[in-house]
Amino acid sequence: MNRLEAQFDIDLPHFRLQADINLPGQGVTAIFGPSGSGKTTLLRCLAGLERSATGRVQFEDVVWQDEQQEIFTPPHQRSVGYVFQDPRLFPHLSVESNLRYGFTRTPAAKRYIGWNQVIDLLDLQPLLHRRTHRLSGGEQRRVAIGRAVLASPRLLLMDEPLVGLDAQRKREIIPLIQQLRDELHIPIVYVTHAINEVLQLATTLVLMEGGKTVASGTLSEIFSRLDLDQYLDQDTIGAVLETQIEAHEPEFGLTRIGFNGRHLFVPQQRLPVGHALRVHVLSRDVSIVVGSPPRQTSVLNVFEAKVVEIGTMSHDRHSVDIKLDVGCPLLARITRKSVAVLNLTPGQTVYANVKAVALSHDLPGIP
Amino acid sequence: MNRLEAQFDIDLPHFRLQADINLPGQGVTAIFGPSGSGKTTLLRCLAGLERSATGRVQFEDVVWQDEQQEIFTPPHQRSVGYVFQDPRLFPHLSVESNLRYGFTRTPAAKRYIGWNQVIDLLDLQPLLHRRTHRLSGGEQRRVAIGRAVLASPRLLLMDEPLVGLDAQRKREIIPLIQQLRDELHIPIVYVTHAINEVLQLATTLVLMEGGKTVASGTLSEIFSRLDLDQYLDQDTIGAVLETQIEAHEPEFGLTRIGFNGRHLFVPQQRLPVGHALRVHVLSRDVSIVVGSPPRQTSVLNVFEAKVVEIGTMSHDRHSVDIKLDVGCPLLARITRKSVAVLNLTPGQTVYANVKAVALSHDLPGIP
Amino acid sequence: AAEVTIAVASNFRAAVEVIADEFEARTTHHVVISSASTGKLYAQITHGAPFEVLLAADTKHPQLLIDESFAVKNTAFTYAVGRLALWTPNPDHVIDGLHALRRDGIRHIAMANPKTAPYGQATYEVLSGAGLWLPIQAQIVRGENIGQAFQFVASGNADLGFVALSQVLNPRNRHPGSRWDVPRHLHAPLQQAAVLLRKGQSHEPAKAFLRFLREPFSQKVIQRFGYGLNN
Amino acid sequence: MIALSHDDLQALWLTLQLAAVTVGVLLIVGTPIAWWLARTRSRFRTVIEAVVALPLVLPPTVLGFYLLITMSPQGMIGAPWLQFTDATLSFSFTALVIASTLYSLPFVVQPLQASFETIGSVPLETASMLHASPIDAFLSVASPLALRGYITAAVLGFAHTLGEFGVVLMVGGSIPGKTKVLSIAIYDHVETLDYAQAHALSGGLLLFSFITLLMVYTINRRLPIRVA
Amino acid sequence: MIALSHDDLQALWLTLQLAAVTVGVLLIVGTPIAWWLARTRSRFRTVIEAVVALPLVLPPTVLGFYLLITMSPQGMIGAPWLQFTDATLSFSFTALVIASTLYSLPFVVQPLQASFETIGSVPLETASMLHASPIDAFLSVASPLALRGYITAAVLGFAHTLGEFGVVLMVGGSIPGKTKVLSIAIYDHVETLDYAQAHALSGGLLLFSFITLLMVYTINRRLPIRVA
Ligand SMILES: Nc1ncnc2c1ncn2[C@@H]1O[C@H](COP(=O)(O)OP(=O)(O)OP(=O)(O)O)[C@@H](O)[C@H]1O
Ligand SMILES: Nc1ncnc2c1ncn2[C@@H]1O[C@H](COP(=O)(O)OP(=O)(O)OP(=O)(O)O)[C@@H](O)[C@H]1O
Ligand SMILES: [Mg+2]
Ligand SMILES: [Mg+2]
Repeated sequence: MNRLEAQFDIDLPHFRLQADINLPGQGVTAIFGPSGSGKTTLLRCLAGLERSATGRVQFEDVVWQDEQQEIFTPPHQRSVGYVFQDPRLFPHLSVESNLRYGFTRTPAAKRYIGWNQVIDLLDLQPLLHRRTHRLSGGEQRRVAIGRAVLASPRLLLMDEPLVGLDAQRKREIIPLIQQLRDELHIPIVYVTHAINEVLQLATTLVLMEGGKTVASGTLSEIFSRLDLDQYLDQDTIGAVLETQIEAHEPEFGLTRIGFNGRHLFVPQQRLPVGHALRVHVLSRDVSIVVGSPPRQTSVLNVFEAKVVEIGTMSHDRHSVDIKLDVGCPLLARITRKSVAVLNLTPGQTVYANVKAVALSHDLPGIP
Repeated sequence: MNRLEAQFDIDLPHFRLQADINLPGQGVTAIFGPSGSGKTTLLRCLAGLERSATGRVQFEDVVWQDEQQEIFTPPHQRSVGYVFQDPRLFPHLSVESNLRYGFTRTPAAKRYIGWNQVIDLLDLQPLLHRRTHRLSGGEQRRVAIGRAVLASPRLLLMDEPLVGLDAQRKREIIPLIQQLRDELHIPIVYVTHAINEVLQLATTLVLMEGGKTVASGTLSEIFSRLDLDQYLDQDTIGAVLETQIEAHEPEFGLTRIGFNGRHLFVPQQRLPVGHALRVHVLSRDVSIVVGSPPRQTSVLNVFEAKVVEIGTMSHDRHSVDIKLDVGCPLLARITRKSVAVLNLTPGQTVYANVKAVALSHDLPGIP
Repeated sequence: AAEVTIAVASNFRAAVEVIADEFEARTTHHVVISSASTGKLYAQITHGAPFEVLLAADTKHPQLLIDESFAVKNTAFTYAVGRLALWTPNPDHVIDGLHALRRDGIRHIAMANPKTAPYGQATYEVLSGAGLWLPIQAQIVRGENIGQAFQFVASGNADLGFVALSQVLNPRNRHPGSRWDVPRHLHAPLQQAAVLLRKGQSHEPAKAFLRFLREPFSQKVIQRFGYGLNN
Repeated sequence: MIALSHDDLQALWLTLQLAAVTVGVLLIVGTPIAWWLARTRSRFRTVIEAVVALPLVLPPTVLGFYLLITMSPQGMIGAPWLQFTDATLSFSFTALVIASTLYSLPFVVQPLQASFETIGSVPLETASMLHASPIDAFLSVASPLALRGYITAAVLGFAHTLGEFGVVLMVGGSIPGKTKVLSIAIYDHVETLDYAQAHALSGGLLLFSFITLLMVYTINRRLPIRVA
Repeated sequence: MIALSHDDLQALWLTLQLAAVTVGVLLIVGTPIAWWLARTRSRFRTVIEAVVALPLVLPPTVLGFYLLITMSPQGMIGAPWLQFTDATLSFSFTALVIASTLYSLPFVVQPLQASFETIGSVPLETASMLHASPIDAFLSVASPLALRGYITAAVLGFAHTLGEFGVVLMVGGSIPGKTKVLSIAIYDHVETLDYAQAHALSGGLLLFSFITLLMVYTINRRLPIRVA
């Protein structure tokens, strides 16, 4: 029931957006697609900032827009938060006044996040009394994120919010977004080009190309597609596995998860045993051993696997992705030389080494 | 001789920049540091856009600024190209006119790059007749890069130029920057938070913190420092090795390189045999095998190594970096569990598995 | 004490201020003076201006107002007769008649606009009567009213000009300079008429002011300011 | 310095009142017009833009003459005004305000419109994403960002009203204490050759205006509100 | 419509010339002043800002009176002028241009200054990184971005010069064909109760101005140059 549904068909000079999305009413939906594919335009349509002749948006039970019935809720009544692609701070207000702008306009009863909480998480205290126009690029971004969040929106649109931030800052801010997602259950539509943000945050993925929403679904649905290659950084291709928590090993900071009778060690999760967990295994983190399984290796996760398909050459011209079957698909990236040396052929039985530190992603159950 | 030397001490409200840099007159210098550390301010000082009471800049043989001698070359006479942190396209000009702005103002004899070349590389043809203010974020950035490059600057300052671009675009644009660096020998000062851009482009690294240039040097000098951790993405920590080209294996798209009597396979390089090459081996790409060396693995690069030091826990609480000695330092990231299972101790002999696809970085010889 | 609102042609303002002061002193009535060109005052009166008495610079406008019943019949009378003078503030520059206009080195001759100002009309009559109108055309500069014509000359921009004698004789004029009083017969008389307006019809003080205008005190003032009386 | 006569003091006081009220009315009336012109896509936009600038084109006395006709007890505005207020509109302070407002309107509308156009829709969009209604966004974002335009508008409107003469003379009838403003007083002094008093009044007016403008500009510079 | 007399036609032609020349001079003179005011950090900035607005404050005829004194053969400007050109400055077309320029200067300086301030230094910095000298950057970036300000300035300056009357009357001496502009002609008709001719001329002036303004605004809207 609680969903965000939208259809748009809007004809701009040089560009036409034809989007049809149907997203869960919670969790983070990552909008992913090449530059100029219409991600920002889609967000603007959702916010009501761009109006199309044939458009429909329904959020939860409320129809925000239905041009056929001449329904159009103006943007400010939608209670949408928007972190724009450029920071857009108000130049006439101090940093603090920028942050307070939406905060004071939210009735106290509707606030779900506290002032101090946001200021602390985004480390905004030192900036509060500054003028905005001389802030550094990253500082402006943090203020923009804080300002949007402090308005306690019921739907949060974020357009590449972490761009231009250093790794340390990103690590600090991502938990804030996770908290909005998991504890406050605020649905977030999140545009990014960074797959690791997708992996850490997204529950759903929408792929855009040339103004069209070409695919949408859960991470594992989308990630098993072969044609994703072009959108993704080569370093971020991999398989998504559906697993269950089997045991915790707090002494090592690990959690054992199982899938299809196999086990994987991942960084410790705060989920109870038996809980479902999806993980993403990058193909670059998987290597192949032929013959007997390796012993005494620092790699914790070794599976017997069947070679399913040897991919075509990747763009770097020296490695290929091998599709393995470990009860479900798993991808391994190896050099073409290794393919030759190991004499790999489809059907062959091999061992897959998965480095335990592969990026993982927890996906709380979604209806 | 051909160097870029600069000293600044500039006191802004809330911020003081105290920079002292001495960079090679060619190659890419990456400026790296947390948000708000003064990277942009440093670039502005170099360009002459910010003037400090005690400042000195010398580029090649020309003193651009020496406040003690009251020398100050105005910005437009420095022949500096600047890709600003925000795109800053001229709103009253079409995309084409924006691109032509600097191009037509460069005497034909001083142009070192052709119109078509830049337009093609940045794929700007479809945008040429567009107005600028409705371009997408990524499109604006491409135009900004093209505009700066088309002015054939003798020194190029780039402030996070690839931010907001999708992986595909980045892959297309990086060769342009490499070409400026390697073929046209244009010195580039490059601000970024993305370590993989540093690895692919930079020859020199300047670390900034709190307005100070805290370290500068070649990549391998800086990367062997232990205190870098805080600035870097955990996924990008690793060792830098000094190697030599030993042989090419074009059939597999590989090049064999040697260091300290060991060999490594890396993606094929366009350098002659015998040429020096530095490579960066991410600790996350190195695993450890104890006992007999693994055979029949897809991992091409296996070395005997000595455990030197077992690092402290990394921020993710479940893995540690192991410092190995393979004639030179090498880092391997493994789980704490593996440390226990393998019973690793300093001095122990192990085998290091290096996935061949580890990011590599070619560094043409610098005087 | 009551208030009398009088509208006065600009050229007579200086004189009327003196007269009004005395009137106020004698009657304790308060006189409110508005001044503008006669043409403007006419337009204002015909569009509801609260004036009770008009002291015009001509006789035409008061008559028009009577005809259109904005003024009370049989109350119009000539309270002053303007005199025209050819004047220069430069005392060394002796003016001895119209041929002073033809002297060498004269760049500009000032006069009032013949269309809008009675003094301009009179000047035109003098010049064309003497056959000088066309010959000196190129040197003539026109003030919109006689006040401006005077300023052109007083400021030295015009070498000499036809001004009102009242301006030259105005006690505040510190440049007696040299002048030639244009003989009355060279132009139609510059009669300035006063009239009681409809708004002052039943206002005794307004009528009293008109009467006071004919009393010896006023007549003396009028003469002192260089106007003739209608005898 | 020459002491100001009672008449002149009255004129001064009236002028200040008129300038203050007129600037106030101008900003209140000019803001919605400028806002509409800046944001509409209506075909009538250019027509209204041209109409707003028109009062300027006529010589003040001529404009004053037409206004006089309109505001007279038989006039298009004057007649209904008389009916409702039982007072004639022409030759009243209100008439002066109306006339000055009309005459100075372009000086207020044009800078405001230019400011609003320069601000564009981005800050307003941003405000709308922070619960601000359009009016709220106008008050809290657009109008402070247009401060430079408001300063220009107020200064031009104020100065022009101080110096205005022809229209006010025509419509007001220069009645001391009621419609005789300083500019008319100065003019009268010049006409009666009372140059000393005219110089004194002009000098005073210039000095006062200078100080006022200086204050406005100094405050403007000190204010942290500056787009750029 | 009543046919225009030869006199009126002459006045019309002269007025157009005056308005065109004045607007040209205003833009040329106003640009550097506005530019300096927008960019300087000098302490004198606010003083100059206030001084520029001052001519507005005086009633036109009074300003004209002071100008007349300055331009007289004995005056501060008139005397040297006479010496160099062997012609008196007052009552000449040049005098009209000087007077109109001075009087309309604030209408040009203020909108331009506001535009330049709004543009800020960012586009100029950007241009300087593309080999553009400050003057080049001004011409190729700042001035097109300030187009809105230029339009406002030109429209206000043009309209105000058309309608200007008091100053021009005073300084020009209303010499037909030389300094008698349309506003004086209309005024004369009104003064002499020749209302029909006054209406005709006013109507013509309004219509002409309206069409001119409409054209300016329409072209402005069509131009792709718009900040925001
Ligand atoms: N109002 C508009 N009028 C005309 N064209 C527009 C408009 N808005 C967007 N566009 C065009 O539509 C295309 C999609 O733009 P959009 O900003 O949605 O892309 P994006 O997916 O967000 O790209 P990026 O990742 O680079 O930000 C672009 O080519 C852009 O130039
Ligand atoms: N002109 C200025 N006046 C005052 N403070 C300034 C000025 N310019 C920069 N600062 C401040 O100096 C600090 C450094 O800014 P700078 O833009 O150089 O950072 P940065 O390293 O580029 O950061 P980021 O990665 O976020 O872009 C910031 O705190 C910024 O607010
Ligand atoms: Mg976008
Ligand atoms: Mg920066």
